Amino acid sequence: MSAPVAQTTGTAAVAEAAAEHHQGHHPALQHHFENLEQQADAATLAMWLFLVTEILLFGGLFVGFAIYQTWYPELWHAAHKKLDPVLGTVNTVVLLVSSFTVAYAIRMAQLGKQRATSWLLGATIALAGVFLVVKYFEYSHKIHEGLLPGAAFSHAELAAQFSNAHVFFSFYFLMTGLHGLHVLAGMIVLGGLLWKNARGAYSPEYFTPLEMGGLYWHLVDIIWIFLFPLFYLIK
Amino acid sequence: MTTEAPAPATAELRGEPAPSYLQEPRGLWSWLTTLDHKRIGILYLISVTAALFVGGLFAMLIRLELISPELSFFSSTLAYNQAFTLHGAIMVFMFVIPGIPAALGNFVLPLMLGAQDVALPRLNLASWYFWLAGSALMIGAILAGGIDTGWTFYIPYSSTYSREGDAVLLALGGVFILGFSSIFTGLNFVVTMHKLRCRGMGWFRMPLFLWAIYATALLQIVATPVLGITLALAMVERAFGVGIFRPELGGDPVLFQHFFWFYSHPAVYIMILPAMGVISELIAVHSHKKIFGYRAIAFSSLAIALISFLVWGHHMFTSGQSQVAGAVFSFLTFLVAIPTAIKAVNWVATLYKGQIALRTPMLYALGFLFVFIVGGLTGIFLATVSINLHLHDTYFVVAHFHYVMVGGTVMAFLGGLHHWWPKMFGRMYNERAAKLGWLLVVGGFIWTFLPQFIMGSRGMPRRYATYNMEGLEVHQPLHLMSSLGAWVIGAGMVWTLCYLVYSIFKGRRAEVNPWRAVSLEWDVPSPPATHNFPIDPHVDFGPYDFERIDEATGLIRPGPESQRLLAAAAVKTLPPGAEEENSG
Amino acid sequence: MTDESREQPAAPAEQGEAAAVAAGGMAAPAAEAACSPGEGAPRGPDSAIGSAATGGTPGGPAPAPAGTEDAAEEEHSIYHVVPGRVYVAVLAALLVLTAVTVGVAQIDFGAFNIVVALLIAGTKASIVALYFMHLRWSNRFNAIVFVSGLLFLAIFLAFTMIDTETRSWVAPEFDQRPLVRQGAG
Amino acid sequence: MPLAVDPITAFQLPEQGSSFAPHYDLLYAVLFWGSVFFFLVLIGPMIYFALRYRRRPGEPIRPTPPHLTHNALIEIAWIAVPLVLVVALFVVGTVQYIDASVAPANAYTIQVRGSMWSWGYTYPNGVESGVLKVPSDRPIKFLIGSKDTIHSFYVPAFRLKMDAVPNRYTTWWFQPTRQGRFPVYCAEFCGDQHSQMVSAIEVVSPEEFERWMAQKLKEMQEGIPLAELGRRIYTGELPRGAACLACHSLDGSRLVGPSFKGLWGRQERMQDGSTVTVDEEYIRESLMRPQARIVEGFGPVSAMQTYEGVLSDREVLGIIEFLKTVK
Repeated sequence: MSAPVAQTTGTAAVAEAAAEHHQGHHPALQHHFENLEQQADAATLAMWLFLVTEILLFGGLFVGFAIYQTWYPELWHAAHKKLDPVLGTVNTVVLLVSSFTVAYAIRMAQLGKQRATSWLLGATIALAGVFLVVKYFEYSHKIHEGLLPGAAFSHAELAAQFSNAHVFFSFYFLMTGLHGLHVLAGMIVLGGLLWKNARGAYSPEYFTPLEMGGLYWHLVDIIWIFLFPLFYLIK
Repeated sequence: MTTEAPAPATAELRGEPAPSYLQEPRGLWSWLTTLDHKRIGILYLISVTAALFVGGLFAMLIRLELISPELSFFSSTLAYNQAFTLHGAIMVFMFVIPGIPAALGNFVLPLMLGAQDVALPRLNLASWYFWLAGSALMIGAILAGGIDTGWTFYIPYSSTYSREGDAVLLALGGVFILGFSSIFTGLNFVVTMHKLRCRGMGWFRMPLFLWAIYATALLQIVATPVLGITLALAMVERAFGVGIFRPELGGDPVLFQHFFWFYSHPAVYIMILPAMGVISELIAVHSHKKIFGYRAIAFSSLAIALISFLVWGHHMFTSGQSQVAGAVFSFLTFLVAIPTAIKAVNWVATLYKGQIALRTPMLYALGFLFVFIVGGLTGIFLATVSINLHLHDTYFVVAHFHYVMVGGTVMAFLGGLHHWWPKMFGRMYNERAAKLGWLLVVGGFIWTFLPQFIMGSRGMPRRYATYNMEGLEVHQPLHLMSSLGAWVIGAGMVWTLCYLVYSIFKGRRAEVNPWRAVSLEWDVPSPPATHNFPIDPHVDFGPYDFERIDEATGLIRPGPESQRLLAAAAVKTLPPGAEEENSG
Repeated sequence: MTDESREQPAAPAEQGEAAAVAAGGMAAPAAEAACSPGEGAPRGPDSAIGSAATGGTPGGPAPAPAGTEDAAEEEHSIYHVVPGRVYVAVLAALLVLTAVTVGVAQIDFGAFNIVVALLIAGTKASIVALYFMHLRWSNRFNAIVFVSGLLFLAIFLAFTMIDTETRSWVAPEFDQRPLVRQGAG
Repeated sequence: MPLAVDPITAFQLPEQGSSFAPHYDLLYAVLFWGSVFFFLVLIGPMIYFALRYRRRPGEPIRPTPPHLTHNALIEIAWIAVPLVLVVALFVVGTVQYIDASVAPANAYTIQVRGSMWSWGYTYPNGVESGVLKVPSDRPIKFLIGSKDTIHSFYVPAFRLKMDAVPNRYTTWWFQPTRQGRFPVYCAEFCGDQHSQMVSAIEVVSPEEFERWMAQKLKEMQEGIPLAELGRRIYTGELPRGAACLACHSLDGSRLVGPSFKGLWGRQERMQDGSTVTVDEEYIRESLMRPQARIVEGFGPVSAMQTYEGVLSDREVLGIIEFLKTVK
């Protein structure tokens, strides 16, 4: 045998054998993976790497926020009082519960309880909707008061006290806005998962997409866990 | 040299050769929807080459203008400003960053790992479409009036004073999307290297190109999102004005520069690390000698990647950042010199007592060393903060980063392209034509940029459309020399494109292993079959164990485990009943 | 280059970790299933090598038979199934910590207000990551990835602040805000 | 103290014009020749090996002996040597940088203001100029700002530049080493006329600078309404010896001298018993010969010194016009 490994022995016959090799596996198994476990491992690692990119995407705003807070602590203190801590707390609780429901949904999928998974995913989406509705009321109140980012800022009281009070609200709208977009994206993702789950796409052997959707949703939750005290509770 | 694939080992394994990835499946649609990493690599190769030529065209126009101190070629300084902006933006975001990883890396990475594909083929294809979308927006920006902000998009010029507002927004959006393309590629490569290495492929059996790609991918994943948020903020500032960066709203424009360079400095290493990886391959393979200090080179890639996150402030020594930050960033910048020096010295040491074949890829590697060492040493000038006060924003900087980016990345790209060309297309290019191309590119390059060092240290600021004022006219002869050199590079590039394309149709058929290399991509047909390996390979040798080459066939001798696997595969291909399965 | 991989075929750190986790208490039934002839191990003669080389657990990568509910309750071939009560406890802890952070915000710790708030937020985030996101049972490399993301964010913040907080140290003229000062209030 | 630099390095740098330049050029020369050395150290062997160890056609591939694949000692050596060198460079470079950033206390501070696309200069006495002249006998410090976008204030002959950032100031300083004219460029891209945003620093003798400054001052004052000119002298915004407000109030309160409130046209009783109506003549006399007539209650001698030769005619008129406005 002089041919090296996997050599130009790339004959049709061998390729066929290889193809045959992959048959009889789970339909969700892609050809370049050996087994579902390897595939799920790869997907999980990819998801964590993606979450890192999300952290650094938000990170830019967190860095800007921190720098301006050290530059203008009095402004930060005066401006945060314009936010409603009750609504902030309500939204925090809503997101935490939604994180719980999505985690439980995956657990149900692991146990093969398809209907329970669907219900829990539905609950998660509903909670995300509640979050956005609360956010809508907060935003419209701020807009009404003229507590707007940058050039649009028109709150007379703060403007008289601070020459650049708008920066706080720039950060507020940018950070919660970007987070809100992520919530919206999460609702779409979870909706897709719900639809596929209802059609029986997932099983105890294969529920990787659910797990990925869950990881994403938890990250959205984690980001809010930091946004909440930074905006609503900081003195 | 034989043009035929060598005889397979056993009669059972002989049959019709599997169709190559280029042949099967057929049709344009199959290419546009392909999930095959090799095809995506080729798609990227075509795209980034197009970007290289468009960016190069703008470079030619710039050099044409600078022959004369007065405004001569362009109708206005605005037009000149748009030309250098597009040259920079297209070259950086559309060519240099995706060039080696997405084109060459996509093609060879799974092959080198002994994997059947990258871990996430769909994301891989999405990456290419994101590249297309981002590039389309850039072209849209040109059509919408052009951008004149410089590729760095510094605020407040880009947010407030640049007149073509829509074009700036389009370009920012384009770069934002190109960033996602880069993230997807990097993410894919990291997962692939972690999860899809074939049997026996330990981390220290990976070719050094893969170590470099790994370090690059980490940078792409960690740094690029910050570019995303920075550009998104720049867009918001431009469109609405939120006062985080815009000074007239109380913002800090220097903060924008921090954000921008937090990405763009690591991006410099996104550009150069894969090039270093290619050079490690080329030097070892064409010297037929184990690379000197494999681990030192591998870890220096990671060290460079890590340190690159700590040095971005050296782009800002004269920006008004604090002197404390200037000193800190200067010190950390100097540290980059150490791993870079390790690589350079180890490459030269590898040549010692090698068996060197001075073919085109090797010539490009030597050309790379020549210009890269100049680029690296002039980097020391710029890292010295007091020296930087004078040289910053002059042609010295322009020459320095062209020595690194063009001398580094473009030469490694061309070297790597020639090296893997036989594997990609199954054809040999004409060696003589290639050597002429090399001479034009390397010679033209040195000719173009060496005068710029002198102009810069003599005080010629960059991004000047005209230089007919007090103290600057004296640079005209050097500018003229630089401009002539640019045409030589241009000619070399066009010549290279011509003979390479010609070889696809008329070139001699390539052997499986024309260079006598031992990494796994040289162990499959040229060009490879659609599914890379007929059976999942097993590796029991290092990437530079050249003694594994079979003198007679030029192929890699398989180890005992591989032989067993092959035999097992062969048995399986027999018709049912011909032989009992050898159950263990 | 030495081929240390010869002794230890292609086992990078994270795979070893996966193996350790699997061996550490939850892989028993799965391993049994894998050993049963004709089932599970997908690659026939290759699987012994394959699992070691490509990230499988040594016990074999076979899917757990959907046989008994009990086994599935506690074990799974790919992911650890977390008991439901753990999730409930985690949610309760998160809600309690939310109440604590709201309550603590009423107390003034001076400069430490932000530290306290961020410590509580960090604790909550860690709980979410460890339990809801399964980092506790997942491959250790995933945790390394996540933490290094935070590390790079810290570098970003710290090194930017080296500039923004020290501008007046050497040259007082460099101070950030000579022109846009906060109003007198 | 000019430091000798070899002709090859000197060719690469513009003529020196500041005290910073010789130090700079020396470090530059060290870097340049060090780079040439290391370049040759790397490229020489590279070319030699590439030619010496060519593979002959058909030559069998030899296994690489282990001592040619790595060598810990050598590898540590080429980590350690560059490390020591770059740390030394860092120290020298940073010390020079801090020196260039921190001006001596007696530096003459000129504000530099970039705008699209010109440079403007403001001297400490309020003189604004589009031309930058500085005296050769003292350290000069620039306080650099911008009206619109980011510019960069760059003088190649001094080896110094710093960005002009809107909303804040940056700074550098230099001690002139010779008289002459040194071009100033904008080094940060700032739009259409970026390349035309040029200026020059003219380093002139102290005497010539005084003459030029007196001329500028005159030009400037002629542009200012007389009453405003007087007010500035009163407040000390235009420094002319002591500022009037130190001794004369505007609200009627008694300081060292009489209040200016309602002074114009008033009947004042003098120490010698005479009365005077405050008019142009009396004010001019009080400024030039303060002891001539002293208001009752502020004697026996006036605390005021003479402003003879300090105030120009126009400035005296300015003070008079100002006093007319103080009701």
